[in-house]
Amino acid sequence: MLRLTDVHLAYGHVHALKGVSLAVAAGEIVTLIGANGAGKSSTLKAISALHPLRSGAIEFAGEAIHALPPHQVVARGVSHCPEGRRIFYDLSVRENLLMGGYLLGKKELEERLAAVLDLFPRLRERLAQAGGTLSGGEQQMLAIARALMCNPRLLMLDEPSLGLAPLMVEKIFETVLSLKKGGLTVLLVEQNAGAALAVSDRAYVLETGRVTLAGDSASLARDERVVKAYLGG
Amino acid sequence: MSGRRLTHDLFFYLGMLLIFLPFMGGKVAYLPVVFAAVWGLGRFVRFAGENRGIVRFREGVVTAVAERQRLAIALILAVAVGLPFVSSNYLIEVLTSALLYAILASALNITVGLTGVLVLGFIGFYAVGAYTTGILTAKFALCNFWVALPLSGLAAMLCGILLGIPALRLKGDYLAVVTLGFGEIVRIFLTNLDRLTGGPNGILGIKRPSLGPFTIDQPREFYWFALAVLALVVLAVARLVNSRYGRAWIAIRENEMAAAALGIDVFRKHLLSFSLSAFFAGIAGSLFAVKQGFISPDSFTFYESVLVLCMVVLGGIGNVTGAVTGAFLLIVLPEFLREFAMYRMLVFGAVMVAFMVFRPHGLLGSRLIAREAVDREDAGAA
Amino acid sequence: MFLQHLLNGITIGGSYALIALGYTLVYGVLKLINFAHGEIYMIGAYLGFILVSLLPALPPFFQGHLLFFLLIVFLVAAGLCALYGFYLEKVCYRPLRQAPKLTPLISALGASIFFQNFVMLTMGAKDRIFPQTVGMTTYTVAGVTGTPLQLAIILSSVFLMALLWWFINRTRLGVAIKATSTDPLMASLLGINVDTVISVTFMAGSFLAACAGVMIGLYYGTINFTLGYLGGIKAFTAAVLGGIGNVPGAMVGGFLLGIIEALGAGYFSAEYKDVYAFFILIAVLVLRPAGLLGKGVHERA
Amino acid sequence: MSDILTTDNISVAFGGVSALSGVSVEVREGEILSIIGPNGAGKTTFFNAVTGTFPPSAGRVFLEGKEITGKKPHEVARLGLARSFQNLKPFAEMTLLENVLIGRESHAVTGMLATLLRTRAFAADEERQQQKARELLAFVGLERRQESLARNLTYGERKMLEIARALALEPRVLLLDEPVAGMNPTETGFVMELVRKIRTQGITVVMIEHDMRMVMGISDRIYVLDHGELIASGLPHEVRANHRVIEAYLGGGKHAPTH
Repeated sequence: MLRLTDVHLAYGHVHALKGVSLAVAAGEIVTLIGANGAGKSSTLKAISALHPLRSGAIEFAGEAIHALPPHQVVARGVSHCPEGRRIFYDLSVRENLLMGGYLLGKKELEERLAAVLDLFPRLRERLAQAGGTLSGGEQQMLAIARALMCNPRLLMLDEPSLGLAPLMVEKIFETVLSLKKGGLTVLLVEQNAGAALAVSDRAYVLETGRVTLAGDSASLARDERVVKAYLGG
Repeated sequence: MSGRRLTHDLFFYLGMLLIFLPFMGGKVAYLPVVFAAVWGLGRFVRFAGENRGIVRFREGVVTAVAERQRLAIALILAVAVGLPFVSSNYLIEVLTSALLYAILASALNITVGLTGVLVLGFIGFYAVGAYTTGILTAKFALCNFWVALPLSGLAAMLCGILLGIPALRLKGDYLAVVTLGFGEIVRIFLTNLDRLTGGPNGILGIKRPSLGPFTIDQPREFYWFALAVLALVVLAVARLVNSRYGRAWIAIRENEMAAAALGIDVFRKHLLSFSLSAFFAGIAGSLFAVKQGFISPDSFTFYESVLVLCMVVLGGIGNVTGAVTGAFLLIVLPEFLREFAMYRMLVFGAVMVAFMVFRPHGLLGSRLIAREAVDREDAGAA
Repeated sequence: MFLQHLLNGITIGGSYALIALGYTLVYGVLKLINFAHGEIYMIGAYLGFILVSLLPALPPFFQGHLLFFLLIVFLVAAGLCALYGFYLEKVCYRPLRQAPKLTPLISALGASIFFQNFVMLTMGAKDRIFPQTVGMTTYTVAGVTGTPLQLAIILSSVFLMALLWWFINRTRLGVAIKATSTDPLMASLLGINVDTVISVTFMAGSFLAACAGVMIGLYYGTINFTLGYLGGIKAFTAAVLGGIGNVPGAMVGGFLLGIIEALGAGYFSAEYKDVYAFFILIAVLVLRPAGLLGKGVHERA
Repeated sequence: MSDILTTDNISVAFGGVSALSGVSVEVREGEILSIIGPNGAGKTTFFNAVTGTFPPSAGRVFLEGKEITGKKPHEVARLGLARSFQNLKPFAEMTLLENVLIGRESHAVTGMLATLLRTRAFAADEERQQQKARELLAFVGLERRQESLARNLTYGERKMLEIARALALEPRVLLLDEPVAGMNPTETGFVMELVRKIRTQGITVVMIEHDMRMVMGISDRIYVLDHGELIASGLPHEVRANHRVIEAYLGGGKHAPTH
């Protein structure tokens, strides 16, 4: 469904991606793991066209998307829930969600809103509240809910567990699993490699802007190098 | 070029035609010519931007000049000293006023370029300096120029401190507005405090200074005098930049919180840069008063503040030589446009926009650009 | 006497508020002071002048329906000015999104100089007198003298502000403006075309400024190409007074500034009229650095 | 060992929301003390309150027995309390050497006049500070990049630069806010070694950290914050066994942080 071919990306002099190639098939959860600065978030940014590529190609559902502006990438069905949640603090929960469905038609939007709220009943109680007044866990839920509003085919989650209490982390990953059951494809970036490998089908390990390891999650979780570097064995 | 782009451009210019139409009356015929020129320029610049050879050439020049700094400075100074021998009196007057603006721009560069504090009413300090000299030497004839000169600087500095103490607690754009307010307040007071300032008519008969048997009377002599002052100011600013003061200022510009956590008294360092700027501006004002022999509030409008700010930005923010270059460009260039007479300012405005769009880092580039060029070579060697 | 000054202050304050909204909206989405905004206001006034001058040449129907005619004048002038705003952003600001902070400021000042001289060259440097359209009959109620025009100006300012409020709180595009103000990057990740939102913001601000320009033209009767400078600075002051980036703040700031000026000029001295505004501004900022309605500056951990 | 830094019931509230309530800690001279707790527990707020970045709304702070409550951040820094930031804040447009020299500012002695006249005292002082700055860069392993611009550093290098810069103050106490967040195990090991070396120079270290191996490996004592309150303190093994801590932070779930 998604294919990156030899993607290079640089911020000024910092060469963040040095030839990343990876693929995500429809309906699977794929995790990117790696240390900070390894290029995980940069990969997601490249896919959602937040930063122009130096070279390489990104294909989504058979179409090259790397030359499109970000909003058109979203229109193709790629939703990116970035690190740090980035809730619109001054907007109400409802307005936050409506912004998530910015590209939908009026009727479609109402339907989608109802569907997403069914997934996150907590948010229904807080529709009128300003986004900034939610707790950390609720904000993360809102961020995911907002990213789902556009009815994406591929959901990219950047560090959804960051800074959350263990219970909350579990909840988030359960949600991700249930989304997969609903047929959504998920590309996950996580520091919390253990938890991420537990829910995902396949994973890529990134180091200094390159893919150094790839495989199905179960065998990666047993791989000596991964255990040593990311699972703290 | 794709057809879509062409349609886009067509609509773009048709829309522009539409908005200018109500003002143009019968003169619409000029516009397509102007548009064609703008379009062509845009294409050229896009080509130049994409052409890596041109970029590399520019970096090469920056590095080369940076390496031979002393030589470059000596050369420029020699030319500057020699210039009056081959210029008309009129040109010398223009150059002298460019020198004064260069002092102002260098002074403003301390706050805007180094500390990152946007000052929009800078001309207020210049006005204070000019009026101090005017009042002391001409209006009440209390002392001669050589006493008035430092006093003018100090008076402006005092204003800077008085304004800075409350204002510098503000951040960014809020501070900018307060300084803008200061500039306006100064001008309005100058206009209305008739007995002290002569009101709208200003102060007349300010004499050029004398030093022992010499008077600095001729345009040429005054030019040299102004040049000497400018050289001193630039030297002082350059030395401050390359010292713990300059470093602290830049640190504050980059991140106040981190600077404070490292023991830098942000407020005092701000105040220091602010009052130093004001001091140099006051000195420039004093020179302006004796150069003109006549001052009135009309010389100290918001437009002048903007002009000085443009010099700093045009030359390259935070770049000591950039400020001086910017000043000469903005004063001397419009003189060449004199033939266009009434269209001069129109063209000037358009050029300013074009310049920023095509050279956002200023003519000489900021301090950063020069260093990036060097750092890139390091990275290449490593 | 007090009520009289208050009325005059509110009339003027309404137009300050309308211009201030333009500064505040743009500041919200781009974190940039649009210094050419004052010129847009001036151009609005001139467009109003040009259109009103057409009246004698128009079919008698318009002379008979003056209000209708003025409505058209407003719409056309404001519509054209919205285009000016669009072009201003597109030419002077859009290429500079990634540039150092002061660069767009300089290009704005360049645009400002350009517009001023353009209007001066085409319309002349002298004051232009607005043709008498609305009758100058005055009414005196409880010692306060006012004209129907004054009332109309106040009502239209309030109406336009209500319109803006509706736009940014009740329409999807409006909420997108708010969202883009908080976090443009996130907005683009949700499929919002940030460039469009920014263009719309400039157009909305310019629309309001043009309305203010036409109103001021009708109110004072004379306009000049330098009008934008002081008007712009005052309105900007009003925006900062209320807390820049804050929409209700700009409205409050505008009215407040108008009233302060009118009272100051009425009770103290008219020569220093422009100074009061700045002194109040400095005082407010020193006591409440983020403006009257602005939020405190806090770093999000 | 005597207490070098103590807080007495400090509280911080942002717009009615309490971020820190009644926290009292005693930091002993020469120790390595860690503060742990879930995100949002108030750890960084605690640093901000102690260093005067956002002064506490109640309570008092003492450094070496002297009260420093409500002092400005730069005054606190000059009194010997240095800190690093969680979100990195190097001066991006300055070289590494200049970054560290900023930290030397409070030790520089040349005045304005000497600077303008470039006196011999100026040159000597400048040389002295640069020497010290170079030593510090070598200490954190960045000596070869001293002329690079800070903006061109990698993430890990920036963290090192922050530490070198804070050390330039010659502090008595060093506060480190998540020094190894986002680092790989090799880099973490290097930082652990570095923190130990800093302690041998007689500098007390207080750090906020999530990396349990780091925390358990080098801390003498640990404080645990949750929802703005101190819920536990003690030696590493005591804290690890404390059931409140497990509940609030360490967690027993299958998705608990494992690194």
